[in-house]
Amino acid sequence: MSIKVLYFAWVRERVGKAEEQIEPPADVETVGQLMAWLARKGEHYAYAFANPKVIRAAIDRSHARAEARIEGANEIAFFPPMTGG
Amino acid sequence: MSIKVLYFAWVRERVGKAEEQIEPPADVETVGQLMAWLARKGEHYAYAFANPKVIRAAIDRSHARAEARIEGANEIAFFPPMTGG
Amino acid sequence: MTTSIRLQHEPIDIAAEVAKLAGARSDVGAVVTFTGICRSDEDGAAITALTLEYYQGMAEAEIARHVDEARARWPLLGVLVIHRYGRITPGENIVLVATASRHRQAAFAAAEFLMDYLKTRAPFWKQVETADATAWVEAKTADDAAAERWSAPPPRRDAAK
Amino acid sequence: MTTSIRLQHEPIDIAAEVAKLAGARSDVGAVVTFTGICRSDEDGAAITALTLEYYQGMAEAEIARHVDEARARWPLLGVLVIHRYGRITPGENIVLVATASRHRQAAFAAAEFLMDYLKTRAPFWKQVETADATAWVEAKTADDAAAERWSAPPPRRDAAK
Repeated sequence: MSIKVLYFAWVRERVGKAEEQIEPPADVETVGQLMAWLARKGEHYAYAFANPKVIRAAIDRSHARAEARIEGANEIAFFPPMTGG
Repeated sequence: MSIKVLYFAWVRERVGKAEEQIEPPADVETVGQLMAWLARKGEHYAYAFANPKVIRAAIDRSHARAEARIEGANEIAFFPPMTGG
Repeated sequence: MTTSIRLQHEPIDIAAEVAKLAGARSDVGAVVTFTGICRSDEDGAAITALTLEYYQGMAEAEIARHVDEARARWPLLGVLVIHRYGRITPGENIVLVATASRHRQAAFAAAEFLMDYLKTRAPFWKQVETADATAWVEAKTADDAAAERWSAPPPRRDAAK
Repeated sequence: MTTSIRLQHEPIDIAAEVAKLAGARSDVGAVVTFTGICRSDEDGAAITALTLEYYQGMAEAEIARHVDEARARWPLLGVLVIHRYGRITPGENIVLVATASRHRQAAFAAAEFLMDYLKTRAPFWKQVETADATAWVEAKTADDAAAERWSAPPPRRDAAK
Protein backbone atom coordinates (compact mmCIF):
# COMPACT_ATOMS: atom_id res chain seq x y z
CA MET A 1 0.00 0.00 0.00
CA SER A 2 1.46 3.35 -1.08
CA ILE A 3 0.37 6.38 0.90
CA LYS A 4 1.16 10.07 0.54
CA VAL A 5 2.22 11.48 3.90
CA LEU A 6 2.26 15.18 4.72
CA TYR A 7 3.99 16.88 7.66
CA PHE A 8 3.20 20.35 8.99
CA ALA A 9 4.73 22.92 11.35
CA TRP A 10 7.34 21.47 13.74
CA VAL A 11 6.61 17.91 12.63
CA ARG A 12 7.65 19.00 9.11
CA GLU A 13 10.74 20.78 10.46
CA ARG A 14 11.86 17.76 12.49
CA VAL A 15 11.23 15.19 9.75
CA GLY A 16 12.99 17.54 7.35
CA LYS A 17 10.45 17.33 4.53
CA ALA A 18 6.90 18.44 3.80
CA GLU A 19 5.70 15.28 2.12
CA GLU A 20 6.73 11.87 0.86
CA GLN A 21 5.32 8.65 -0.51
CA ILE A 22 5.60 5.69 1.88
CA GLU A 23 4.81 1.99 1.72
CA PRO A 24 4.23 0.71 5.26
CA PRO A 25 4.00 -3.08 5.76
CA ALA A 26 0.58 -4.70 6.03
CA ASP A 27 0.72 -5.04 9.81
CA VAL A 28 0.70 -1.25 10.19
CA GLU A 29 -3.06 -0.85 10.47
CA THR A 30 -3.77 2.31 12.45
CA VAL A 31 -2.63 5.92 12.60
CA GLY A 32 -0.88 5.17 15.90
CA GLN A 33 0.95 2.20 14.44
CA LEU A 34 1.97 4.30 11.43
CA MET A 35 3.52 6.89 13.78
CA ALA A 36 5.45 4.14 15.59
CA TRP A 37 6.62 2.75 12.25
CA LEU A 38 7.69 6.18 11.00
CA ALA A 39 9.57 6.81 14.27
CA ARG A 40 11.80 3.87 13.38
CA LYS A 41 12.69 5.27 9.93
CA GLY A 42 15.65 7.27 11.24
CA GLU A 43 16.93 9.89 13.62
CA HIS A 44 14.83 12.77 12.26
CA TYR A 45 11.65 10.70 12.36
CA ALA A 46 12.44 9.48 15.87
CA TYR A 47 12.75 13.11 17.00
CA ALA A 48 9.53 14.16 15.24
CA PHE A 49 7.47 11.29 16.62
CA ALA A 50 9.13 11.03 20.04
CA ASN A 51 5.89 12.08 21.75
CA PRO A 52 3.05 10.81 19.55
CA LYS A 53 0.42 11.96 22.09
CA VAL A 54 0.95 15.58 21.05
CA ILE A 55 0.71 14.85 17.34
CA ARG A 56 -2.61 15.12 15.51
CA ALA A 57 -3.42 13.30 12.29
CA ALA A 58 -5.77 13.56 9.34
CA ILE A 59 -6.78 10.83 6.91
CA ASP A 60 -7.79 12.15 3.52
CA ARG A 61 -8.19 15.62 4.98
CA SER A 62 -10.41 14.69 7.93
CA HIS A 63 -9.23 14.64 11.53
CA ALA A 64 -8.41 11.07 12.65
CA ARG A 65 -7.57 9.54 16.02
CA ALA A 66 -4.63 7.25 16.74
CA GLU A 67 -6.99 4.24 16.63
CA ALA A 68 -8.29 5.12 13.15
CA ARG A 69 -7.57 2.48 10.51
CA ILE A 70 -5.46 3.63 7.60
CA GLU A 71 -6.62 1.01 5.09
CA GLY A 72 -7.65 2.66 1.84
CA ALA A 73 -6.19 6.05 2.78
CA ASN A 74 -4.63 8.08 -0.01
CA GLU A 75 -3.23 10.92 2.08
CA ILE A 76 -2.30 10.99 5.75
CA ALA A 77 -1.06 14.14 7.49
CA PHE A 78 0.71 14.64 10.83
CA PHE A 79 0.86 17.96 12.64
CA PRO A 80 0.87 19.64 16.07
CA PRO A 81 -2.37 20.89 17.67
CA MET A 82 -3.78 23.64 15.52
CA THR A 83 -3.29 27.34 16.29
CA GLY A 84 -5.28 29.16 13.63
CA GLY A 85 -7.77 31.99 13.95
CA MET B 1 -42.55 72.07 43.69
CA SER B 2 -42.03 72.77 39.98
CA ILE B 3 -40.87 69.85 37.84
CA LYS B 4 -40.02 69.61 34.17
CA VAL B 5 -41.81 66.61 32.66
CA LEU B 6 -40.84 65.02 29.35
CA TYR B 7 -42.88 62.59 27.25
CA PHE B 8 -41.54 60.28 24.56
CA ALA B 9 -42.85 58.10 21.73
CA TRP B 10 -46.57 57.24 22.06
CA VAL B 11 -46.81 58.84 25.50
CA ARG B 12 -45.75 62.11 23.85
CA GLU B 13 -48.20 61.60 20.99
CA ARG B 14 -51.11 60.90 23.34
CA VAL B 15 -50.38 63.75 25.74
CA GLY B 16 -49.93 65.99 22.72
CA LYS B 17 -46.72 67.65 23.85
CA ALA B 18 -43.05 66.75 24.35
CA GLU B 19 -42.51 68.59 27.62
CA GLU B 20 -44.08 70.89 30.13
CA GLN B 21 -43.54 72.40 33.57
CA ILE B 22 -45.85 71.04 36.26
CA GLU B 23 -46.53 71.79 39.93
CA PRO B 24 -48.05 68.72 41.56
CA PRO B 25 -49.48 69.07 45.09
CA ALA B 26 -47.38 67.98 48.07
CA ASP B 27 -49.27 64.70 48.53
CA VAL B 28 -47.99 63.45 45.14
CA GLU B 29 -44.86 61.75 46.44
CA THR B 30 -43.96 58.95 44.02
CA VAL B 31 -43.63 58.36 40.28
CA GLY B 32 -46.76 56.20 40.38
CA GLN B 33 -48.74 58.89 42.19
CA LEU B 34 -47.52 61.46 39.68
CA MET B 35 -48.83 59.30 36.81
CA ALA B 36 -52.21 59.04 38.56
CA TRP B 37 -52.27 62.80 39.09
CA LEU B 38 -51.33 63.48 35.45
CA ALA B 39 -54.06 61.07 34.28
CA ARG B 40 -56.61 63.39 35.91
CA LYS B 41 -55.34 66.51 34.06
CA GLY B 42 -57.58 65.89 31.03
CA GLU B 43 -58.68 63.59 28.28
CA HIS B 44 -55.29 63.34 26.50
CA TYR B 45 -53.51 62.60 29.76
CA ALA B 46 -56.14 60.04 30.75
CA TYR B 47 -55.50 58.27 27.42
CA ALA B 48 -51.71 58.42 27.76
CA PHE B 49 -51.68 57.12 31.33
CA ALA B 50 -54.61 54.71 31.07
CA ASN B 51 -52.30 51.74 31.63
CA PRO B 52 -49.47 53.00 33.88
CA LYS B 53 -47.99 49.48 34.12
CA VAL B 54 -46.62 49.73 30.57
CA ILE B 55 -45.11 53.18 31.11
CA ARG B 56 -41.49 53.56 32.18
CA ALA B 57 -40.10 56.57 33.98
CA ALA B 58 -36.80 58.31 34.59
CA ILE B 59 -35.96 60.79 37.33
CA ASP B 60 -33.19 63.16 36.38
CA ARG B 61 -32.18 60.85 33.50
CA SER B 62 -31.98 57.63 35.50
CA HIS B 63 -34.52 54.81 35.26
CA ALA B 64 -36.99 54.97 38.17
CA ARG B 65 -39.71 52.61 39.41
CA ALA B 66 -43.29 53.58 40.22
CA GLU B 67 -42.41 53.53 43.93
CA ALA B 68 -39.50 55.99 43.50
CA ARG B 69 -39.94 59.25 45.40
CA ILE B 70 -40.00 62.39 43.27
CA GLU B 71 -38.94 64.84 45.97
CA GLY B 72 -36.06 66.97 44.73
CA ALA B 73 -36.43 65.87 41.12
CA ASN B 74 -35.74 68.45 38.43
CA GLU B 75 -36.75 66.41 35.42
CA ILE B 76 -39.08 63.42 35.16
CA ALA B 77 -39.66 61.56 31.90
CA PHE B 78 -42.39 59.09 30.89
CA PHE B 79 -42.06 56.72 27.95
CA PRO B 80 -42.92 53.23 26.63
CA PRO B 81 -40.48 50.31 27.03
CA MET B 82 -37.36 51.09 25.04
CA THR B 83 -36.74 49.69 21.56
CA GLY B 84 -33.28 50.90 20.61
CA GLY B 85 -30.37 49.02 19.16
CA MET C 1 -8.50 52.47 26.65
CA THR C 2 -10.27 54.27 23.82
CA THR C 3 -13.95 54.97 24.40
CA SER C 4 -16.18 56.71 21.93
CA ILE C 5 -19.93 57.19 22.29
CA ARG C 6 -21.86 59.14 19.72
CA LEU C 7 -25.45 59.82 18.73
CA GLN C 8 -25.91 61.08 15.22
CA HIS C 9 -28.43 61.31 12.44
CA GLU C 10 -25.92 60.68 9.62
CA PRO C 11 -25.20 57.13 8.39
CA ILE C 12 -22.29 55.50 10.23
CA ASP C 13 -19.04 55.12 8.29
CA ILE C 14 -18.31 51.74 9.80
CA ALA C 15 -14.95 51.10 8.16
CA ALA C 16 -13.56 54.48 9.23
CA GLU C 17 -14.87 54.16 12.78
CA VAL C 18 -13.47 50.67 13.30
CA ALA C 19 -10.11 51.67 11.81
CA LYS C 20 -9.91 54.50 14.38
CA LEU C 21 -10.74 52.11 17.22
CA ALA C 22 -7.98 49.58 16.63
CA GLY C 23 -5.60 51.72 14.60
CA ALA C 24 -3.56 53.34 17.30
CA ARG C 25 -2.92 50.28 19.48
CA SER C 26 -0.55 47.42 18.91
CA ASP C 27 -1.85 45.23 21.73
CA VAL C 28 -5.26 44.66 20.14
CA GLY C 29 -5.65 41.05 19.00
CA ALA C 30 -9.41 40.94 18.49
CA VAL C 31 -12.04 43.34 17.24
CA VAL C 32 -15.74 42.48 17.25
CA THR C 33 -18.31 44.68 15.55
CA PHE C 34 -22.06 44.57 15.61
CA THR C 35 -23.98 46.50 13.00
CA GLY C 36 -27.74 46.82 13.26
CA ILE C 37 -29.40 47.41 9.91
CA CYS C 38 -32.90 48.58 8.99
CA ARG C 39 -34.61 45.55 7.42
CA SER C 40 -37.12 45.96 4.60
CA ASP C 41 -39.84 44.03 6.40
CA GLU C 42 -41.24 43.52 9.88
CA ASP C 43 -43.50 40.55 10.54
CA GLY C 44 -44.10 40.23 6.82
CA ALA C 45 -45.08 43.86 6.16
CA ALA C 46 -42.87 45.97 3.89
CA ILE C 47 -41.17 48.83 5.73
CA THR C 48 -40.83 52.26 4.16
CA ALA C 49 -38.70 53.69 6.96
CA LEU C 50 -37.92 53.61 10.67
CA THR C 51 -37.92 56.75 12.75
CA LEU C 52 -35.84 56.71 15.92
CA GLU C 53 -36.68 59.05 18.77
CA TYR C 54 -34.38 59.30 21.78
CA TYR C 55 -34.03 61.07 25.11
CA GLN C 56 -31.14 63.45 24.65
CA GLY C 57 -28.92 63.60 27.71
CA MET C 58 -30.22 60.37 29.22
CA ALA C 59 -29.27 58.23 26.21
CA GLU C 60 -25.65 59.37 26.30
CA ALA C 61 -25.48 58.87 30.09
CA GLU C 62 -27.07 55.40 29.94
CA ILE C 63 -24.70 54.23 27.20
CA ALA C 64 -21.71 55.60 29.09
CA ARG C 65 -22.80 53.72 32.22
CA HIS C 66 -23.02 50.49 30.26
CA VAL C 67 -19.65 51.03 28.65
CA ASP C 68 -18.15 51.55 32.12
CA GLU C 69 -19.81 48.34 33.27
CA ALA C 70 -18.39 46.45 30.26
CA ARG C 71 -14.91 47.82 31.01
CA ALA C 72 -15.21 46.61 34.60
CA ARG C 73 -16.26 43.11 33.49
CA TRP C 74 -13.83 42.47 30.64
CA PRO C 75 -10.26 43.55 29.82
CA LEU C 76 -11.10 45.87 26.93
CA LEU C 77 -8.74 48.06 24.95
CA GLY C 78 -11.39 50.00 23.08
CA VAL C 79 -15.15 50.46 22.93
CA LEU C 80 -17.19 52.31 20.36
CA VAL C 81 -20.95 52.85 20.40
CA ILE C 82 -22.65 54.89 17.70
CA HIS C 83 -26.43 55.08 17.57
CA ARG C 84 -28.41 56.94 14.93
CA TYR C 85 -31.66 58.83 15.40
CA GLY C 86 -34.22 60.28 13.01
CA ARG C 87 -35.59 58.73 9.83
CA ILE C 88 -33.71 55.70 8.48
CA THR C 89 -34.62 53.72 5.36
CA PRO C 90 -34.20 49.97 4.72
CA GLY C 91 -30.63 48.85 4.15
CA GLU C 92 -29.18 51.74 6.17
CA ASN C 93 -27.29 51.07 9.38
CA ILE C 94 -28.85 52.03 12.73
CA VAL C 95 -26.26 51.17 15.36
CA LEU C 96 -22.62 50.16 15.57
CA VAL C 97 -20.98 48.58 18.60
CA ALA C 98 -17.30 47.72 18.31
CA THR C 99 -15.05 46.27 21.00
CA ALA C 100 -11.31 45.65 20.99
CA SER C 101 -9.34 43.40 23.31
CA ARG C 102 -6.24 41.22 23.38
CA HIS C 103 -8.37 38.10 23.11
CA ARG C 104 -11.59 37.24 21.36
CA GLN C 105 -13.82 36.13 24.25
CA ALA C 106 -13.71 39.51 25.98
CA ALA C 107 -14.45 41.33 22.72
CA PHE C 108 -17.39 39.06 21.87
CA ALA C 109 -18.89 39.13 25.37
CA ALA C 110 -18.63 42.91 25.73
CA ALA C 111 -20.24 43.55 22.33
CA GLU C 112 -23.16 41.23 23.15
CA PHE C 113 -23.56 42.77 26.59
CA LEU C 114 -23.69 46.29 25.16
CA MET C 115 -26.20 45.33 22.47
CA ASP C 116 -28.48 43.57 24.96
CA TYR C 117 -28.47 46.69 27.11
CA LEU C 118 -29.00 49.08 24.21
CA LYS C 119 -32.04 47.06 23.20
CA THR C 120 -33.69 47.13 26.61
CA ARG C 121 -32.38 50.06 28.68
CA ALA C 122 -31.18 52.84 26.40
CA PRO C 123 -33.95 55.42 25.88
CA PHE C 124 -34.62 54.98 22.16
CA TRP C 125 -37.96 54.28 20.52
CA LYS C 126 -38.53 53.03 17.01
CA GLN C 127 -41.50 53.92 14.88
CA VAL C 128 -42.15 51.80 11.79
CA GLU C 129 -43.55 53.37 8.65
CA THR C 130 -45.29 51.10 6.15
CA ALA C 131 -47.18 52.05 2.99
CA ASP C 132 -50.37 52.84 4.87
CA ALA C 133 -49.53 53.27 8.55
CA THR C 134 -46.99 54.19 11.20
CA ALA C 135 -46.70 52.26 14.45
CA TRP C 136 -44.40 52.24 17.47
CA VAL C 137 -42.32 49.06 17.70
CA GLU C 138 -43.21 47.03 20.78
CA ALA C 139 -40.47 45.87 23.14
CA LYS C 140 -39.71 42.17 22.87
CA THR C 141 -39.68 39.90 25.88
CA ALA C 142 -36.83 37.97 24.18
CA ASP C 143 -34.71 41.13 24.43
CA ASP C 144 -35.48 41.47 28.12
CA ALA C 145 -34.49 37.85 28.64
CA ALA C 146 -31.24 38.41 26.76
CA ALA C 147 -30.39 41.40 28.95
CA GLU C 148 -31.31 39.48 32.11
CA ARG C 149 -28.53 36.93 31.65
CA TRP C 150 -25.92 39.59 32.45
CA SER C 151 -27.38 39.92 35.96
CA ALA C 152 -25.56 36.71 36.88
CA PRO C 153 -22.05 37.14 38.31
CA PRO C 154 -19.59 38.05 35.53
CA PRO C 155 -17.26 35.35 34.18
CA ARG C 156 -13.89 35.04 35.85
CA ARG C 157 -11.31 37.07 33.99
CA ASP C 158 -8.95 34.16 33.46
CA ALA C 159 -11.72 32.19 31.80
CA ALA C 160 -12.17 35.03 29.32
CA LYS C 161 -8.69 34.74 27.83
CA MET D 1 -27.73 32.45 1.84
CA THR D 2 -24.39 33.90 0.83
CA THR D 3 -21.36 31.86 1.83
CA SER D 4 -17.82 32.84 1.07
CA ILE D 5 -14.71 31.04 2.27
CA ARG D 6 -11.29 32.17 1.20
CA LEU D 7 -7.66 31.58 2.11
CA GLN D 8 -5.30 34.28 0.94
CA HIS D 9 -1.95 35.80 1.65
CA GLU D 10 -3.00 39.40 0.97
CA PRO D 11 -4.37 41.61 3.75
CA ILE D 12 -8.17 41.41 4.08
CA ASP D 13 -10.13 44.44 2.89
CA ILE D 14 -12.62 44.15 5.71
CA ALA D 15 -14.90 47.02 4.74
CA ALA D 16 -15.27 45.76 1.17
CA GLU D 17 -15.86 42.16 2.24
CA VAL D 18 -18.51 43.05 4.80
CA ALA D 19 -20.26 45.38 2.36
CA LYS D 20 -20.52 42.48 -0.11
CA LEU D 21 -21.94 40.20 2.58
CA ALA D 22 -24.88 42.35 3.64
CA GLY D 23 -25.18 44.55 0.59
CA ALA D 24 -27.42 42.48 -1.62
CA ARG D 25 -30.00 41.47 0.98
CA SER D 26 -32.78 43.53 2.46
CA ASP D 27 -33.73 41.04 5.17
CA VAL D 28 -30.44 41.34 7.08
CA GLY D 29 -30.95 43.09 10.41
CA ALA D 30 -27.67 42.21 12.11
CA VAL D 31 -24.08 41.79 11.00
CA VAL D 32 -21.36 40.61 13.39
CA THR D 33 -17.71 40.68 12.42
CA PHE D 34 -14.69 39.26 14.16
CA THR D 35 -11.26 40.46 13.09
CA GLY D 36 -8.15 38.76 14.43
CA ILE D 37 -5.12 41.04 14.42
CA CYS D 38 -1.42 40.31 14.82
CA ARG D 39 -0.42 41.80 18.19
CA SER D 40 3.00 43.33 18.73
CA ASP D 41 3.75 41.19 21.77
CA GLU D 42 3.22 37.67 23.04
CA ASP D 43 3.71 36.95 26.74
CA GLY D 44 5.70 40.16 27.05
CA ALA D 45 8.14 39.53 24.18
CA ALA D 46 8.07 41.85 21.16
CA ILE D 47 6.91 40.13 17.98
CA THR D 48 8.57 40.84 14.63
CA ALA D 49 6.13 38.76 12.62
CA LEU D 50 3.83 35.75 12.59
CA THR D 51 4.07 33.13 9.88
CA LEU D 52 0.97 31.04 9.22
CA GLU D 53 1.26 27.62 7.65
CA TYR D 54 -1.84 25.70 6.61
CA TYR D 55 -2.93 22.42 5.08
CA GLN D 56 -4.22 23.33 1.66
CA GLY D 57 -7.33 21.36 0.75
CA MET D 58 -8.10 20.30 4.30
CA ALA D 59 -8.35 23.85 5.65
CA GLU D 60 -10.96 24.82 3.07
CA ALA D 61 -12.92 21.60 3.68
CA GLU D 62 -12.81 21.99 7.48
CA ILE D 63 -13.99 25.58 7.34
CA ALA D 64 -16.79 24.66 4.92
CA ARG D 65 -17.93 21.90 7.29
CA HIS D 66 -18.07 24.34 10.17
CA VAL D 67 -19.96 26.90 8.12
CA ASP D 68 -22.51 24.20 7.22
CA GLU D 69 -22.81 23.34 10.89
CA ALA D 70 -23.36 27.00 11.78
CA ARG D 71 -26.06 27.28 9.10
CA ALA D 72 -27.80 24.23 10.55
CA ARG D 73 -27.72 25.69 14.07
CA TRP D 74 -28.74 29.28 13.42
CA PRO D 75 -30.94 31.09 10.87
CA LEU D 76 -28.14 32.80 8.95
CA LEU D 77 -28.45 34.92 5.83
CA GLY D 78 -24.72 35.17 5.10
CA VAL D 79 -21.39 33.82 6.32
CA LEU D 80 -17.92 34.94 5.38
CA VAL D 81 -14.64 33.40 6.52
CA ILE D 82 -11.32 34.71 5.25
CA HIS D 83 -8.08 33.40 6.73
CA ARG D 84 -4.63 34.60 5.73
CA TYR D 85 -1.48 32.53 5.48
CA GLY D 86 2.21 33.40 5.13
CA ARG D 87 4.15 36.12 6.93
CA ILE D 88 2.08 38.73 8.74
CA THR D 89 3.44 41.68 10.71
CA PRO D 90 2.02 43.31 13.87
CA GLY D 91 -1.08 45.39 13.29
CA GLU D 92 -2.10 43.44 10.20
CA ASN D 93 -5.28 41.40 10.17
CA ILE D 94 -5.13 37.59 10.19
CA VAL D 95 -8.69 36.39 10.02
CA LEU D 96 -12.16 37.76 9.37
CA VAL D 97 -15.40 36.03 10.26
CA ALA D 98 -18.62 37.84 9.41
CA THR D 99 -22.17 36.60 9.92
CA ALA D 100 -25.46 38.12 8.85
CA SER D 101 -28.92 37.31 10.16
CA ARG D 102 -32.29 38.89 10.78
CA HIS D 103 -31.57 39.10 14.50
CA ARG D 104 -28.49 39.72 16.56
CA GLN D 105 -28.29 36.58 18.70
CA ALA D 106 -27.89 34.24 15.73
CA ALA D 107 -25.21 36.45 14.19
CA PHE D 108 -23.26 36.68 17.46
CA ALA D 109 -23.51 32.97 18.28
CA ALA D 110 -22.49 31.83 14.79
CA ALA D 111 -19.46 34.15 14.70
CA GLU D 112 -18.25 32.90 18.09
CA PHE D 113 -18.84 29.30 17.12
CA LEU D 114 -16.84 29.69 13.91
CA MET D 115 -13.96 31.42 15.69
CA ASP D 116 -13.80 28.78 18.43
CA TYR D 117 -13.60 26.10 15.75
CA LEU D 118 -11.05 27.91 13.64
CA LYS D 119 -8.84 28.21 16.72
CA THR D 120 -8.93 24.52 17.58
CA ARG D 121 -9.86 22.45 14.52
CA ALA D 122 -8.83 24.28 11.34
CA PRO D 123 -5.38 23.12 10.19
CA PHE D 124 -3.38 26.30 10.63
CA TRP D 125 -0.17 26.72 12.60
CA LYS D 126 1.36 29.97 13.78
CA GLN D 127 5.07 30.55 14.13
CA VAL D 128 6.17 33.62 16.11
CA GLU D 129 9.25 35.54 15.10
CA THR D 130 10.93 37.69 17.76
CA ALA D 131 14.21 39.61 17.50
CA ASP D 132 16.32 36.56 18.32
CA ALA D 133 14.19 33.44 17.79
CA THR D 134 11.29 31.78 16.03
CA ALA D 135 8.92 29.44 17.83
CA TRP D 136 5.71 27.58 17.04
CA VAL D 137 2.76 28.90 19.02
CA GLU D 138 1.40 26.29 21.42
CA ALA D 139 -2.29 25.45 21.42
CA LYS D 140 -4.16 26.87 24.41
CA THR D 141 -6.34 24.73 26.63
CA ALA D 142 -8.65 27.75 27.04
CA ASP D 143 -9.34 27.56 23.30
CA ASP D 144 -10.19 23.87 23.55
CA ALA D 145 -12.54 24.65 26.42
CA ALA D 146 -14.19 27.40 24.37
CA ALA D 147 -14.74 25.01 21.45
CA GLU D 148 -16.07 22.31 23.80
CA ARG D 149 -19.09 24.35 24.86
CA TRP D 150 -20.61 23.94 21.38
CA SER D 151 -20.82 20.17 21.95
CA ALA D 152 -23.88 20.77 24.12
CA PRO D 153 -27.25 20.69 22.32
CA PRO D 154 -27.70 23.86 20.27
CA PRO D 155 -30.00 26.59 21.63
CA ARG D 156 -33.64 26.40 20.58
CA ARG D 157 -34.20 28.55 17.52
CA ASP D 158 -37.01 30.53 19.09
CA ALA D 159 -34.71 31.49 21.95
CA ALA D 160 -32.25 32.87 19.43
CA LYS D 161 -34.60 35.51 18.09
